[in-house]
Amino acid sequence: MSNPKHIEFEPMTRLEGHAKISLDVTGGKLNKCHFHIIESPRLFERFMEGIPAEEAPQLSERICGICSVAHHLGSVKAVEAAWGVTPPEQAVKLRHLENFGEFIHSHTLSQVYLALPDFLTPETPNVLAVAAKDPTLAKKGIELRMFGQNIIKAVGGRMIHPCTAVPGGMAGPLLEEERTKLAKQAPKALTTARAIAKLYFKLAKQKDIGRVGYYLSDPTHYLALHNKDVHDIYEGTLRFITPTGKTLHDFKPADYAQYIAENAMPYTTVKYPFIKEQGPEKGNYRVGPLARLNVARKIASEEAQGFADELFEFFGTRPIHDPIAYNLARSIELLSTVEQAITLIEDSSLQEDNHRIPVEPRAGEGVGVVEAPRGTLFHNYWTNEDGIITKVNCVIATGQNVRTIEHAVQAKAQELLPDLLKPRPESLNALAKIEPLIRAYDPCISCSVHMIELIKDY
Amino acid sequence: MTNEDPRIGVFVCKCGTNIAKVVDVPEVAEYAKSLPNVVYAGWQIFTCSEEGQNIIKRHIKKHKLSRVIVASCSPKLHEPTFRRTVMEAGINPFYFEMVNIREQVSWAHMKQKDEYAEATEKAKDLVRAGVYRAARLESIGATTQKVPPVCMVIGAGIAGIAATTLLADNGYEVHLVERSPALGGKSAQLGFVFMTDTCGVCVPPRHGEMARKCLSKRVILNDPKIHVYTQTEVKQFSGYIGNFQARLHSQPRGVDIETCTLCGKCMEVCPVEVPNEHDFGLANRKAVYYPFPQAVPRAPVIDFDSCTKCGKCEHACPVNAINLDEKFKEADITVGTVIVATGFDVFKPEGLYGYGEYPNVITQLMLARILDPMSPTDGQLLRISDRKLPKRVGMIQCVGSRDPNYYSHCSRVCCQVAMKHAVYIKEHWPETEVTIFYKDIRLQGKEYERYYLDAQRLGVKFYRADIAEVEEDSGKSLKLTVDHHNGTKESFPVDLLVLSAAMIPAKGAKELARTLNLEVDLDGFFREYHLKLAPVDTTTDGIYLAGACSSPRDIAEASFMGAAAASHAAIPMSKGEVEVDLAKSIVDESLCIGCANCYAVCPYSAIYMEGGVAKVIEVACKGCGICVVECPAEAIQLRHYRDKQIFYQIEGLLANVGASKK
Amino acid sequence: MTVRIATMGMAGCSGCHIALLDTGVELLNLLKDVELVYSYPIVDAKNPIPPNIDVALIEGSIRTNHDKEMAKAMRKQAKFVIAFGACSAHGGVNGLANTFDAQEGVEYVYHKTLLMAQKQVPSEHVPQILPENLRLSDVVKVDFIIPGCPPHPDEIAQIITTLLAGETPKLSSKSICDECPLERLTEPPKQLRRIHEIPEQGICLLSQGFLCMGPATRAGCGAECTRRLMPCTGCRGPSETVWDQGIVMLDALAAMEKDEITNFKLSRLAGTFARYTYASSKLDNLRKGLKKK
Amino acid sequence: MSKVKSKPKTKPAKALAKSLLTFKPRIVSFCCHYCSYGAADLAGTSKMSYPINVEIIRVPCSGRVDPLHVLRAFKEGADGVMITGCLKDQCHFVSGNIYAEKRMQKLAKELEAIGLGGRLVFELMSAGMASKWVETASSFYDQILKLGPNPLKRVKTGVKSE
Repeated sequence: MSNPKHIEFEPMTRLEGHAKISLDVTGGKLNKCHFHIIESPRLFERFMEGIPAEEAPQLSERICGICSVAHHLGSVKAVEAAWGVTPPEQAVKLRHLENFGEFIHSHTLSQVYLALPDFLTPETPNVLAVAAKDPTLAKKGIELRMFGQNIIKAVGGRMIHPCTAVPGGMAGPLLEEERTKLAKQAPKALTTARAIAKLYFKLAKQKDIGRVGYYLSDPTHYLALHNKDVHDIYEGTLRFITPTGKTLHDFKPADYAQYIAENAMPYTTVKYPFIKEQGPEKGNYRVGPLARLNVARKIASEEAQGFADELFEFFGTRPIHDPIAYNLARSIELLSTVEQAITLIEDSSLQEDNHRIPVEPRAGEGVGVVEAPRGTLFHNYWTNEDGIITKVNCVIATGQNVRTIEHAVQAKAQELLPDLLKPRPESLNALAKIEPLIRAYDPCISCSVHMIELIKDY
Repeated sequence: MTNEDPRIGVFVCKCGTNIAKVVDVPEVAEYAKSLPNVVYAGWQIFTCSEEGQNIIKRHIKKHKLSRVIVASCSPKLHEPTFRRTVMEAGINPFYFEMVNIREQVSWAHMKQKDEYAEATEKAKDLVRAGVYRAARLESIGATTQKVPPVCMVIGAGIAGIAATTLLADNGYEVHLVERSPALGGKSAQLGFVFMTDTCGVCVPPRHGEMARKCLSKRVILNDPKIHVYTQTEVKQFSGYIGNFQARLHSQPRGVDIETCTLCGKCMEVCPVEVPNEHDFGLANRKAVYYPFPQAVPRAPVIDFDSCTKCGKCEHACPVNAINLDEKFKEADITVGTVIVATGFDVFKPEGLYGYGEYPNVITQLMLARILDPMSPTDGQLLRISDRKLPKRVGMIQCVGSRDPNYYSHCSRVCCQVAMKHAVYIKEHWPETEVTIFYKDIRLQGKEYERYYLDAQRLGVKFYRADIAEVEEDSGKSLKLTVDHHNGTKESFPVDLLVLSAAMIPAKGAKELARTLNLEVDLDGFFREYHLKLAPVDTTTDGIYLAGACSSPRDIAEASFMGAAAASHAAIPMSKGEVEVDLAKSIVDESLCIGCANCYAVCPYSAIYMEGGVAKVIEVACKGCGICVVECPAEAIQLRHYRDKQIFYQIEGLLANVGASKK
Repeated sequence: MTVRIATMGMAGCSGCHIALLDTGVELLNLLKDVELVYSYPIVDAKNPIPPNIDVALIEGSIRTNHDKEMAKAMRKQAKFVIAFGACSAHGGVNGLANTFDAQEGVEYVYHKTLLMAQKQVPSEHVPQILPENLRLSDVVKVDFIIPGCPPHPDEIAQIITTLLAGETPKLSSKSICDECPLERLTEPPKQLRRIHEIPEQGICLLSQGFLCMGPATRAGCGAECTRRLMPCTGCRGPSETVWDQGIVMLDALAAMEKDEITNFKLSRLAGTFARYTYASSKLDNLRKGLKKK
Repeated sequence: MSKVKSKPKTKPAKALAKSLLTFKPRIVSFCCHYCSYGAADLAGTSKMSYPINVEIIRVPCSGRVDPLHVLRAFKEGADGVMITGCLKDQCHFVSGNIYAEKRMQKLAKELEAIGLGGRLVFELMSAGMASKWVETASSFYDQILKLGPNPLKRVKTGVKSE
């Protein structure tokens, strides 16, 4: 049986988008293992050329249905940067709130719908089984996610692919009736978020898979947005920290192209970004919840801050490298975004009427950076004097983690190789031990892929 | 879109040899049999003949046809004929479809002798398209619209008055709208008119009476069925046959017609004197004045442009008929029909032949004023500069007419006018010599030739030439120069030069056309529905044309055209209603989103918005289908030209494309 | 007996799947007597696709050979296939890629723009891109469409309930304007406006000169965008009677003096008037025909 | 004067040259009832020849012609589409021809973009201008002859319309 064998597991399930794992085995030896992103390319950056820039927020958000808000906001920030517009204070608050809403919905999705089944109902790991086993938890989870979606709907007009962010601000204020609706749901949301955080901390300590140290933890660099050292998901400066936690670069979003370069592989449609000066190997970095906590010194809400302290205490290092910590970090962020969202919902200035200022299209280049649930997101547009887009470039959150994911997947696959080579269901059970790793990063592949198009603009 | 299965009959026509010579008619008929839904196909020699139509009827009965296709000449010619035919056989006329294989096949390709086979193929294509379309045709009914016996006549010249009196005599109510202060139009300026040599004010005839009596006896004013509006224009206009809405805007007259006793004191005391436009400034008039001696309505009129409002006349008037502060009036009227008789203006040949530059260059109309016994000159021929009798009178024809730089048309009356004046001058001042410079002499019709012969007999000189230039000498006489083809020059001295200036559309005709939504031709005359067959109709049902507003006409033509327009207008009014087929736009209100695009593009204001949806006034809709393409919700369709019907016709036409390429 | 449902994603953004989740607690009731046999975001079912599926919801357009094969495979197993969302039903925003040559685009990307050495298009076990972006009905028979980018959760819930009740669902035949609260003026707009300009409250956006696709777009979302004074971008595709969303809207503008539109590039025309339907527009069908030749 | 006779002179693309030797463009001409249809009739009445395969579909007004009709004609395999209306300011329906012109301009651009450029012509003429109709038909026919057949012919695009 020395003839080479190619095994594929497809699709990777309970994550957003299309991926598969392939093994090339010769004589029982694993000589290749790849994590393929097989999402269909959609050539966004190309067909956004020639579109009026003010339409971009509503077009580019279609890149992703889970983090559409992040794209929506990143996009509008890029246009505003290109046109030299500063949106009014109220608009900024509204956008903060909208992004909080997205974190709540997306993190809950990842925590409850996708990841949780691995730990609660390993035998039939899916949300329906969870619902059967613990209906109240499932119901609470759903309600928490809907709290997030309702925030987006209230601010953005639609739950998915919102429409209200325009260069110069937001199309409308937060209407009073919407506000009261949200205020009603808020307390319940807070308790649920707290419960989820607690649950994950519990799981991390006891359960087998998903146990700390179960997966290979690469020491990597981390990239995240921070606002004067405070954890922020809408605005601020970017920071690279080294595997040992030192600040490598603090830089303005507009300069991202000086620090980041990208790299492509023959077996995946996604691209691997890395820190330019350090090269693909040494310069590998991660983004997302864990990266944000590693980078930021403080969290803007005290209860979440408490959990964060507990987290670093528990691991005893800063930065933390263990992928499982992503789940914990995510639950902390979930809690903190709920807390912050509630403060904003109570902020009466969101009902005022200076949410939008007039703007003039003009020629320019602009970068818009926001934190998507999965990590840092870059939109970069060039416009002509009519404000028509002439060139587009985006760097998407997930891609920045794929390299590390793959590395850990390979390690685990090597370890589980004998089982993986067995016929189903044994092989699938083995696979089920690998997938939680991927889920921990909550990759959003729908986003990541369209990237193949954009390098052309470099 | 058809619920029952259509049973189509195809009748291919040889049209004698007109079609048969090029197209293999029997073959086409044979081919038609193979087409979907066709239950009968045959050919005839002359389908439009009585016999041909009977055959169609017989086959309709025999084969229970529900659709009929005739492949013959242009639908413009015989579509109505055959629609009647199928109707008589009990089929809805809109189930008839006509295929044109004469004008567009046999005749068009008659010269392409070696391609007759292809011509036959083309005939088949067109028939096939017709069959596909016919299968999707829909039965279309008709609706009726009440037409009240009220007509608005715009313009009180010869034609307008003729139409008005005729309608009134037939018992219809008429609103007669005239822009100037007096009735009579241009003919009132003509003095005596040729042929009858009667006074220009005395036309048109009415029951043999002269219009002079008619006007001065104020018959029109007294007729209870006629409402006269002088100094009045149509300001707004909307609606459709049976329901036209007009807003009439009247300038103040300043003198109350009813109370005025014509004592003339006002005119005595008025301090203002201005040139009299009726006589081209040969004399002056006061600010309060009679437009002309026999003007009707009889009362004087105040010219508020020159009036100083000194108030003398008000004091002078014994009956307080004068009101210097009178404001304009507006009246809204609803009428069933409209007759447009706005007449013409005389082209002002500024810059031509020294007109406007030299005092002794005048137009024929001005000469007519001079020669009018009622004119300030008491009919004495004289020249303007020194009011002396001219020794030599020259006349130039076709000034502005038949001239690519000005107006392309022939003004038709100039020759008669010139002839008339020449003869008149010769008869009264034999020693004055008259020379007529012409391009062509165009005298046609009864009696006109007589003038020509008289003129020649009386020694009027006719000279065929183009005048190159006109110069004035110290004695204010004029030197006309003619370039001959051989390069030599010849010059003619004259004391008075009369220009036969063109008849052109009346001032404001274009604006009126826009108000009434009528078309005008290149020269700016109103466009008749059909030059020959419907000369008094317009593209809008219920609006008719009379007189020189549609083309230059002489008095006789104007008066009988007025009569013609009147009788056309009388048809719907005497019926009391018109039948309108419903091959019009139709709105599916469940789909209409009230965007008002259709309303915005409809050229006939046949669409109005109500309750957030568009509604079509079938009577006003002309079925152009502009709105259909315009509708973003595809909520509006044009009956008989629905998208589906057109799609299937295209499909049918090209159904053999693949095949033909094998 | 339980109904076997499958969901699947092609070239799309997963938004439609999220919209499905956005039915909220309702979802649990919906899925009560349902067996979710294949649905990558929710259950761990690997290929091959399980047999005798009753209803399959397919999100996304057909962009790669892989998409095409998966669609065909799913069609084989499923009794009732639903094109789920704008991409699947009308080609979606992905369809805008049909305004240029995809192959050339991709090659450009991998040959001219890569920073790294290897200059070949990813080929090891990754799907190959198709020359066109196709809607689902271009490759397999589609039994029903749920329009929208993404579809409205209420609509999804209502349609699934109808299906489970064994009836055929129906979509609204009206247009967005039917649900839009803004007041339409009877005068068409004088000049074109772009959405960065601030509109007047309460007045129809089209009447104000914004290119709102509402009139030609199928109702059903409750006019979410126009309620926020943002013009409808037409994500729900043409309403019942509209032949072709883009061209119909374009014609409708003949009423206004909109000559600048004549100067739009195709990309902008498509991006403005057929953002979600270009791949299924009559124009693009012609073009596809041309390319086949 | 028949343009069809002059066919051999024009040498179309080498591709499928065989079939091209027998290539007779099929041209669909939308004529408005009041002007251009009359012009075409007059052309016939005065026995002026024009290419046989120019076939007329009568519409009330050029303003009734929907770009979709044109696209349909191309889909069905027309090699060219010719739309004729009344002269400016002389449209029987006042302004139908103006709208038609605007629409066709836009459509022409789009067709250009997808590679059907030059296969759509829009002309204005009065009912009396038979010679202009013949001129337009003939020169357009030659133009199509040079462009070669509609590439869509015999290709069934899998998508059904309406």
